[in-house]
Amino acid sequence: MSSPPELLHRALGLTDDEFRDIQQVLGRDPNQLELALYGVMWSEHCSYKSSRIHLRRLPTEAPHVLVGPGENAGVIDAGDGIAVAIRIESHNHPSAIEPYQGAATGVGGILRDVFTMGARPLAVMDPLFFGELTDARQRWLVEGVVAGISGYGNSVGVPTIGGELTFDDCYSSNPLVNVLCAGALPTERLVLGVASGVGNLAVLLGSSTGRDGIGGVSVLASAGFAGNDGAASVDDAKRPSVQVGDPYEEKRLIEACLALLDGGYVVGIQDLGGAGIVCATSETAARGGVGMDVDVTAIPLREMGMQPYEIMTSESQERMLAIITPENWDAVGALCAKWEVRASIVGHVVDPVEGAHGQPVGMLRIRNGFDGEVLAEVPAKSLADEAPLYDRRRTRPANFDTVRADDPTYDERVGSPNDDLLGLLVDPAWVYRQYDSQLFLNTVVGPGRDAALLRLAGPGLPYSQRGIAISTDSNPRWCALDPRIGTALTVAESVANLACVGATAKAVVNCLNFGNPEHPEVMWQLSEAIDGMAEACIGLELPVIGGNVSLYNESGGNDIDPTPVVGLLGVLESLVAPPPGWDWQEGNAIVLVGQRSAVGDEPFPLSGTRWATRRGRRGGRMPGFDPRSLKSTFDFVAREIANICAGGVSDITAVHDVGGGGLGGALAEMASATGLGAHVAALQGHRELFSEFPGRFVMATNDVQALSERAALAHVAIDVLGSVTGDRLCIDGLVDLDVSEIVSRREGALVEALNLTV
Amino acid sequence: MNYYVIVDVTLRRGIADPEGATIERALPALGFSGVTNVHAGKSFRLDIEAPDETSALKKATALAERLLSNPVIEDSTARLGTRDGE
Amino acid sequence: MNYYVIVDVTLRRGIADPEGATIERALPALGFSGVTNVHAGKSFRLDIEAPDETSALKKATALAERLLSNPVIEDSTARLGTRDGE
Amino acid sequence: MTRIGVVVFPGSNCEYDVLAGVSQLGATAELVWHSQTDFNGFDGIILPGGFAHGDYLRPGALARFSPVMDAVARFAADGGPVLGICNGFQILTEAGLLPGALQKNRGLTFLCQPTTLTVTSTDSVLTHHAALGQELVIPINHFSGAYTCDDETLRSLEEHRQIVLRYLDNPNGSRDDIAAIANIAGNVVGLMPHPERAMSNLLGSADGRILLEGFVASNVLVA
Ligand SMILES: Nc1ncnc2c1ncn2[C@@H]1O[C@H](COP(=O)(O)OP(=O)(O)O)[C@@H](O)[C@H]1O
Ligand SMILES: [Mg+2]
Repeated sequence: MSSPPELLHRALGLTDDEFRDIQQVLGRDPNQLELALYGVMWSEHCSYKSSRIHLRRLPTEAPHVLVGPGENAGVIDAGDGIAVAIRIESHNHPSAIEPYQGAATGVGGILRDVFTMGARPLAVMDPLFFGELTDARQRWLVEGVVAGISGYGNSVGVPTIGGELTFDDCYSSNPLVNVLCAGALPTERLVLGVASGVGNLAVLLGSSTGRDGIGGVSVLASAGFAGNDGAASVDDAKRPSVQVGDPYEEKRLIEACLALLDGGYVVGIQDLGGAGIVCATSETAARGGVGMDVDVTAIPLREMGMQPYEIMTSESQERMLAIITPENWDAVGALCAKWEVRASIVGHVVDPVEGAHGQPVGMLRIRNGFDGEVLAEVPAKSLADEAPLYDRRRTRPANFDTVRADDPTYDERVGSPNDDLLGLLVDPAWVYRQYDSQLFLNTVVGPGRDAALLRLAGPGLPYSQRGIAISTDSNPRWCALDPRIGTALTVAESVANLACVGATAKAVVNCLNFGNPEHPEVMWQLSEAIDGMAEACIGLELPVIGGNVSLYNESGGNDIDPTPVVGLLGVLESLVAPPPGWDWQEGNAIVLVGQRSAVGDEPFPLSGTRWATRRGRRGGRMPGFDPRSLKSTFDFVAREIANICAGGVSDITAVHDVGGGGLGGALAEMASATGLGAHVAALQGHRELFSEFPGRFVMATNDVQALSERAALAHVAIDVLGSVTGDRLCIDGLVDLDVSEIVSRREGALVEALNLTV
Repeated sequence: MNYYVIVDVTLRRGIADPEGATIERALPALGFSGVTNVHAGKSFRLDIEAPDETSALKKATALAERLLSNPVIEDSTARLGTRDGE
Repeated sequence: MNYYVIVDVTLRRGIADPEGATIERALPALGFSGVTNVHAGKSFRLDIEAPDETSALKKATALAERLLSNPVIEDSTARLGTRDGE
Repeated sequence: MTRIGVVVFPGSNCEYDVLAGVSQLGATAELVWHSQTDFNGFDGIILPGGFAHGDYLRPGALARFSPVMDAVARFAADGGPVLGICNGFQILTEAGLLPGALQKNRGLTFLCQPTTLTVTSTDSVLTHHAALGQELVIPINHFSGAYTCDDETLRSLEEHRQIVLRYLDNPNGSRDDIAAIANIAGNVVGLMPHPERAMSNLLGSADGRILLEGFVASNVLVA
């Protein structure tokens, strides 16, 4: 760091205005170390400076919400004295550079967010987005990312129970790797990342600190890739050294931290993620309204000759910061020794100083020895909470209307529904077979169905018969056409997934993957998507309890399609029997539950469908969004399936929501799950077969009469489509396929695309 | 003609090596003292069809950098050897 | 004094090597022809404190056979090297 | 009442699942930390699945040196029932308590999926309650589960009826479809599949019960 400060701030990713703000805050010029601290803490990744004013529009409250956005993870009261913590994060740019380690450290980071709250991590999900597999680099990325999630998640001992898998050219130089984690804790053990109690100690737990990922948040996560070939273009000098994950260290860290919390030895605890020690110390101090002295020489290092700014901003993995009272130091040391986790006192909680207007100001002081020279002294709050907020320019894309006008619904030729249907089917089993999806004996429904369903149980939790369900969903095809409606419908699709396993949606987390916020079109997409999410969450009565914004997903000036990913958490009152799943039986009637046609003037739009996209048609208009009719349908389905999970008798033998691939896709998936075919009559042509909009469920029943009456009472529409029979899927005038062909095409699709020989 | 090539892949300096570190931490308990700086790496042995040594090595180096390692975190070296004795 | 030791671990003849086979299968598609007999192995680099080379090698060999390799399926060799250039 | 010790290494992760499974069968189970050097009054010992010492170097390579392993060896030598599940199996082979070794799966990926097993010998503490030829659906969950050994070892395994479970549809390239083997005496058994994950139909299968029931009842058998 030799260049003079006024140039240095730009090198650190700070604008001239931001540099002036810093001078304002300090009433003087910052020194180089201080500037480096602001550089990382005021980065887009840490400060959300471009998105925060928009995120405020999301509903965040409900009686069962214990912790909303802003903490490390959102927490809800799931009943029976158990709280569930959930969080989703992106690890996009690191995964583009080193897919295995990028994805692995993404898992490690999200786990820490969850056990920071005192929760034992119980489940991971991984929404993934790559370019088309015809490109060898994409195949390398897919294999590396999946291996990284598998290698880290399985070893650290948290089951991965679901995710998403999307291929589209817009991700070819900028893959997206999002990771969700949910954990549970006894409600009374909830802890927050707060430093309080002057005289308390800040203890650094876990790995030693190296030069890994220095400036990762400012350099990697808060800037786009220069060239078109993704990683290859991040110039070596700029690129922070890649972080390597150590699941074994993380496993011991989890056990040690949970034991510390059980023992009541910590007053606050905080994970070290982006921006490392400076982030953890300034955030805990800011939350507690206190000051903190940090001794750089007390931090165990992995490398020689590290500068203070490197030590403070390093993103070395598998580290936590615990705030403890001095009396507990011996007990903490002993517990950490058992788990072979390194523990070092690196900070002291100190009194706030008096500010210019007599107000108390908690200072973060970096010192060379606790009573040595002060290397940096800045208000903790100014780092953690007071980054400038931007209302960046927003403009609707110039081609918005022409894209809308290019609607494939009518002018795209019909072709062969048989071949089209086979071409749409992809079984992600090759991916999720690589994940331990069963650890802790909770997994009633694992990956491969509509939503994952778990028993609400785990080491150290009070007994409960409840279940929780989780689904992640996204639809960049929809959001590219209309980010607002697209995002609203994505939330609806996710609630539908939960209903299929009998769960009532309780909370939403989201990961907003967008392009460069300095492009007004991208800011418009982000703002619209947030409005759409707000609209859906208000309409479906769902609080948003956490999220993550990943911007600068661009390469060579090209932004990815808007990709908001939602994670839905649902609860079941009683889970003693598995939900019916897709396993329909010979002779069952097949019915469509919910509004048969889309909201708006077009009953079966093909815009934004997989069918149209495969034909290179990416235009058209999205259908409308009617939360009231959706909600009554979702509630009806959830109630019907919950009754089965509670051990009740039912005429329903199978259920599946209509998602990607449309009605045809849903029927084909149910056929391949059982090997049983079906005869379906009178669909409205290929449009109804391939049209994709949420709110429709395919159910199989052995008593149409009874089901229809219950639906009528709930004011939910229901249509008989046909019946389960034989070993062919026959849809009059459209489809006639041997189920075994459907099975082989669906199962083979991914493995062939990856051209693996298994 | 056929050349026997050995490719060594090691982690670049500065990249964390949890495997090496874990092995090193375990050694004293296993009765091995005075062992430090343990680093784990990969190696590949293969036969390469090429007109001469130089082009064999060139081919091997390309293979090492493009397929057998990720230059972002790993260094790789290719050397000629002999089946036994190397 | 400290000696720099390299331990090579390879699969014993006759033991299946899926990793090597998979790489070999992938090669043509990536434009590498004429590469055969691909075998994957492991290597370890470490510093050993010992009075002289012979005892350093002895210690390294013991380490290689007792810990770094599994004699049921793997062979191991230890050799002295120099930090750079090996 | 039967007391089962479940050995926990740093990095183990199936210990609570095994605890739950064994307790369901009316036995008491206790966790045993890897630094412990002797057990008192256990009727059986289980090495659970997971990633002891992160599986660094090789699965089981570092765990086999844990202090507790001498106690396990003594317990086994005295005829005590010892069961290694998945990572536990890998540790038992590394420790030389069972022959052969476990290599990376044929497909070079981790595999978590149900498998169908056939009981090929009932002369073991794990399979003595099951019937010869009986088929059991039990999930696997491993990266290195391909059993490997030389011809001679394989011959002697067959001769002494030590191959106790085989895969019906070999998922990982295991030699001779081997899913579980026992020592000659039959009191030490290692298997790659996870019987504790197949204890109830709510979770997909209850076929693991007959195996763990047998193990829990086996001290009677060997005593
Ligand atoms: N990357 C992944 N990791 C784990 N499971 C996945 C992944 N991708 C898809 N799945 C699983 O495959 C099933 C189908 O996924 P998806 O097509 O997104 O279903 P839906 O359209 O109902 O949301 C889901 O259960 C999902 O959890
Ligand atoms: Mg989904």
